[in-house]
Amino acid sequence: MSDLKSIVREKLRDGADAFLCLKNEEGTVLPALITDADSPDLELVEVGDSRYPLGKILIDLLREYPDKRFAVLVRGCDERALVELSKLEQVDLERLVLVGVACSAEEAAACGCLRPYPSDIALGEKVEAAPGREVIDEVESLSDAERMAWWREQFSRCIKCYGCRNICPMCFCKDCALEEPHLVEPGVIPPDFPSFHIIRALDMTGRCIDCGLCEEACPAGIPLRSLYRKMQDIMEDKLEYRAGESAEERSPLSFLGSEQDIEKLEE
Amino acid sequence: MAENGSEMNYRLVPSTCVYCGTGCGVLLEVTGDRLSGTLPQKDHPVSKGALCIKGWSVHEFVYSERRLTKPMVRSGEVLVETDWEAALAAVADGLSAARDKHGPDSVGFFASARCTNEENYLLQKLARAVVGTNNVDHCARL
Amino acid sequence: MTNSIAELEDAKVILIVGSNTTEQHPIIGERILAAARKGAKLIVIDPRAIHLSGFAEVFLRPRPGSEVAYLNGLINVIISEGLEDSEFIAARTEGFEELKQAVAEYTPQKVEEISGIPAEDLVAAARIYAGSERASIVYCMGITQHSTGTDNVLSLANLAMLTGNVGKPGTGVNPLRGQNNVQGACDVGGLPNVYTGYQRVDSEEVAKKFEAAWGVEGLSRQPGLTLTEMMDKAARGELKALFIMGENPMVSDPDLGHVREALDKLEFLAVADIMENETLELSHVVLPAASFAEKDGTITNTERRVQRIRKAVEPVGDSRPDWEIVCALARKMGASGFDFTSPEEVFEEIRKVTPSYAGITYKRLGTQGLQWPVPDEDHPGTPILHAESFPIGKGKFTPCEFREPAEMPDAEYPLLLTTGRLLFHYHTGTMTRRSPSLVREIDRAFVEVNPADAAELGIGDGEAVKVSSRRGSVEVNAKVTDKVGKGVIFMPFHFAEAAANVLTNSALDPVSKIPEFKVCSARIET
Amino acid sequence: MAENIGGDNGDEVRILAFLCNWCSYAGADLAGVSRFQYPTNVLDVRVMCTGTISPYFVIKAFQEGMDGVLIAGCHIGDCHYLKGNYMTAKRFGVLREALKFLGLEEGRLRLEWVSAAEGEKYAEVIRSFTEEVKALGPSPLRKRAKAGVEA
Repeated sequence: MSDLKSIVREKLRDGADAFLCLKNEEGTVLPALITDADSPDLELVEVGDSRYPLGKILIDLLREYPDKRFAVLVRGCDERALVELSKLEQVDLERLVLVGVACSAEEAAACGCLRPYPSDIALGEKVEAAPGREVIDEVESLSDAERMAWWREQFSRCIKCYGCRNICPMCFCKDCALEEPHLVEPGVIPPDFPSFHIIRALDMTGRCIDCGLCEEACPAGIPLRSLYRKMQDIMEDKLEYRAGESAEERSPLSFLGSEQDIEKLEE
Repeated sequence: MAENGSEMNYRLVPSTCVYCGTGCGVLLEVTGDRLSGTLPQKDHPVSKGALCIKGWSVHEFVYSERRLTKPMVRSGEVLVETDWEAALAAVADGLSAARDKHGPDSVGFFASARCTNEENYLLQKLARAVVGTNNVDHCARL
Repeated sequence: MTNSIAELEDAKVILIVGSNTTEQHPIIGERILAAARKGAKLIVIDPRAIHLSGFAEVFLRPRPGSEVAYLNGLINVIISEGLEDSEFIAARTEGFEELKQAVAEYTPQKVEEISGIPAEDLVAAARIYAGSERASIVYCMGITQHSTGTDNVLSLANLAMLTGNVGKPGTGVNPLRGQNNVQGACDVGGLPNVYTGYQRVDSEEVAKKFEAAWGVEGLSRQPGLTLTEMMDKAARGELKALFIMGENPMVSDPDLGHVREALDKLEFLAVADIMENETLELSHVVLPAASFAEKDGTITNTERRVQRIRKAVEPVGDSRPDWEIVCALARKMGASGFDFTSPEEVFEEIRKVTPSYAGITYKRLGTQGLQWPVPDEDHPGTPILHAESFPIGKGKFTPCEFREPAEMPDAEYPLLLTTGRLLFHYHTGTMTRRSPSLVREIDRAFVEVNPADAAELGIGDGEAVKVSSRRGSVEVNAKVTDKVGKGVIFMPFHFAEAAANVLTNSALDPVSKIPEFKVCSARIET
Repeated sequence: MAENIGGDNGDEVRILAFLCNWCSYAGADLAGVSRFQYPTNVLDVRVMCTGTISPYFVIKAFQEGMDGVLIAGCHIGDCHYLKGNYMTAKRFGVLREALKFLGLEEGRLRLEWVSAAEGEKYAEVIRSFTEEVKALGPSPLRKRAKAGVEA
């Protein structure tokens, strides 16, 4: 995409020390950090259709190179991740320049997130979302006992690869509850039902930005994204909050709050 | 943390997981001059963007304190560090001595299901063309 | 594998036998579960209840060592119910009548007596396997690591050919290769009887070809010794010097007491490895090798896919890639033909002398790899073997008779010990046990004991016990579980401090020379 | 710990109650001193403030075989730490919905505000919660294999 190439060059000339984007290497699209406007990698930059957790990569880059400024190519999901990570004090938006790319209609339909475009679009055309709710609807049509059996079956395929956590742009803790032996027995597959998956779902509540990378990385095909999306629906319903949307408003689960918050709850 | 003004480097290097025979596609994450993580290769024909726990942590053993970093030769009960020149000479002497004294078939080679095709090829070529024995095998059976 | 991993999802039936796929090949295990979600029926045959058995239509739990008996039993049921693929048998195979006669006596009732598999379960499994249009067999060391391993594999081939499940997508007889490059190490001549591409060392024509290619004379036409034979010769003082590249026989081999004795007797032992390991203490020279992340090269996976590994970082310390080490050693020994400056140059030589690799180049491998055979540079690779014909023309049925394992439980050692791997570790643990994420999950050996046996022996869950065989004994904690059947105990072999291979039997399959890791007799004391 | 409560009578249910030190624990104490009758199959865990209760603790309680979990703290506005129970209310509201989506009956998790003076209310809460959990029966989250071994 020649457009992207000129944007990368422009941002590097305009003061960004490096541009985190994607490049096509031998047919495979993967993240690349371009530090030089004359880099041969510039010829390879491409939006492509493989998504990687750029937000998570940036957490490390900002720490590793504390005096550098980065430009970054963001889809809607990447932008939401950075916005939320900023409120959680994991990235400093002041040191970032976001270059937005809108997902194509095809990509948006295949992925199904709520907002397949960033707030500022430099590349691509904005298309509206078509979020699928099939899994959530299916689960909600079941009785309590059927729901539990349904999830038990899904989680029984889990081989504890931790891929859902490892790829998640919003998972950055140094100590992870999933590795706490009192909560999840180590060395056993499938992991304890339902603690492993509930712990993750709860940690995602008010935090998940619905990128769907977890589900893409899950070798077992567990509908994790629907589980976490339901958690965001609950947050919105109970506490009027959806992660990644506002740059100022923080998750109500991250501070004590006021009596009004409780009143909302009791309605 | 890198020192101020140092060159920035962040790369993902496509490779293949080296644990089991499935051969999943991994991207080795390099920050500065060190391995910093592993990501799945999204478009890999076998693993299709997924990995098991071993794949996700395949970079971890590389900086183990138990890595061998120096050639060593035995001196009595202990192994002592030496340089490559001396270590290779010791191996060449050890293998040649057995071959010259007891014949090529007194020497054996274990190739490795953990090493590359190129390395295994070279080892069997060494056994066959240089030492003159077909005594070369690896742990395929184990 | 005759077929590809991705094709498993197209199978209607998958027979998983002697493979704890979820733990040994996790991503393939999940592929099998994906097939099940699409409606494929799973048949699991394993002495242990494994993750996949929970998803199986039929789960058969035989006594280890009874493989030929129950496989003949499946064939017996298929033939007696007329479920065989007569068209395929007539067009593509020979020897059906002999097979039919040989399996006649393996009635479900007889198989039940030998293996403990209930007759009606065996019949159910046979009907499911033979009753589908596309059935795939997946197997692993639970089939091969027996003194009857070759017969076990031949019996699986008989079963697949009998039902025409060969050469089509979603079918085949698919061994899952254990190590990352066990396939490649075999492909490039890391075997005593063949050069690259399985070209026989005792063929005059082949030897001449390699003499010309390598510019040498007098290559030995005499097949060499297998690994276990080398150990025996070393123990007898007939093998004098050994060079080990990237292996740890002091944990991986059967009957470790014997291994130590053998290595100790050597006049000279050199080891090239990435990590400190148990074999070093017996070595005269130790060469530090670079890890996979510190070098370039190719490896070949279980579906014959040749793939690249790429250098990401510089080797730690003074370590060097094995390819450089071997080249430097060869030059030191005065040899020519080892002046390579990169793995790619070595690969170019490999493909010149190896017809199945001839069309592969580093550039073509890219990030997707290629499945051999790839005879020329325009060839797209071969996802399915034997689509039109077998290498020897018609597929030959090879009738096999059941034989007992080399060592069976008796009064002194009344339990049957079987060994295997865990999801969180790999082989001798030299890599996985240095990996914090994996060590956190599990870092201790154990022995699985059936609750009935545990009650009889007065062993509690988690209790320290001594497991002994005729070859030695180790101390581990007991895990009381009905994963194993009564009379059977299981140990993982990753843990050097409680090495299962102190106990295992080095009895070999006469053809494959694979040791009988999966069966020996043992006893447990508190 | 769980097996010590309610005996091994099959139809008994096991309940864990997280009680805040300043209000509900004192309320429970008062209920006892006042000799109000209430069921005994409840295990108390005294915490300084319900705001310290991680949702993980609730999951752990269910996993260890509890059939119901009660969280009882100060009334909103009365928190000894001013706002601790705001967090309790928010977390609890989300957690209950999350568990419901996974198929755990809503009735197994209850939040109540009980002050130090409400001994009678405490007894009533325990009575009604125990009845509700009894009606639901044993929790489907009891570790099945382990429950088998323990029995």
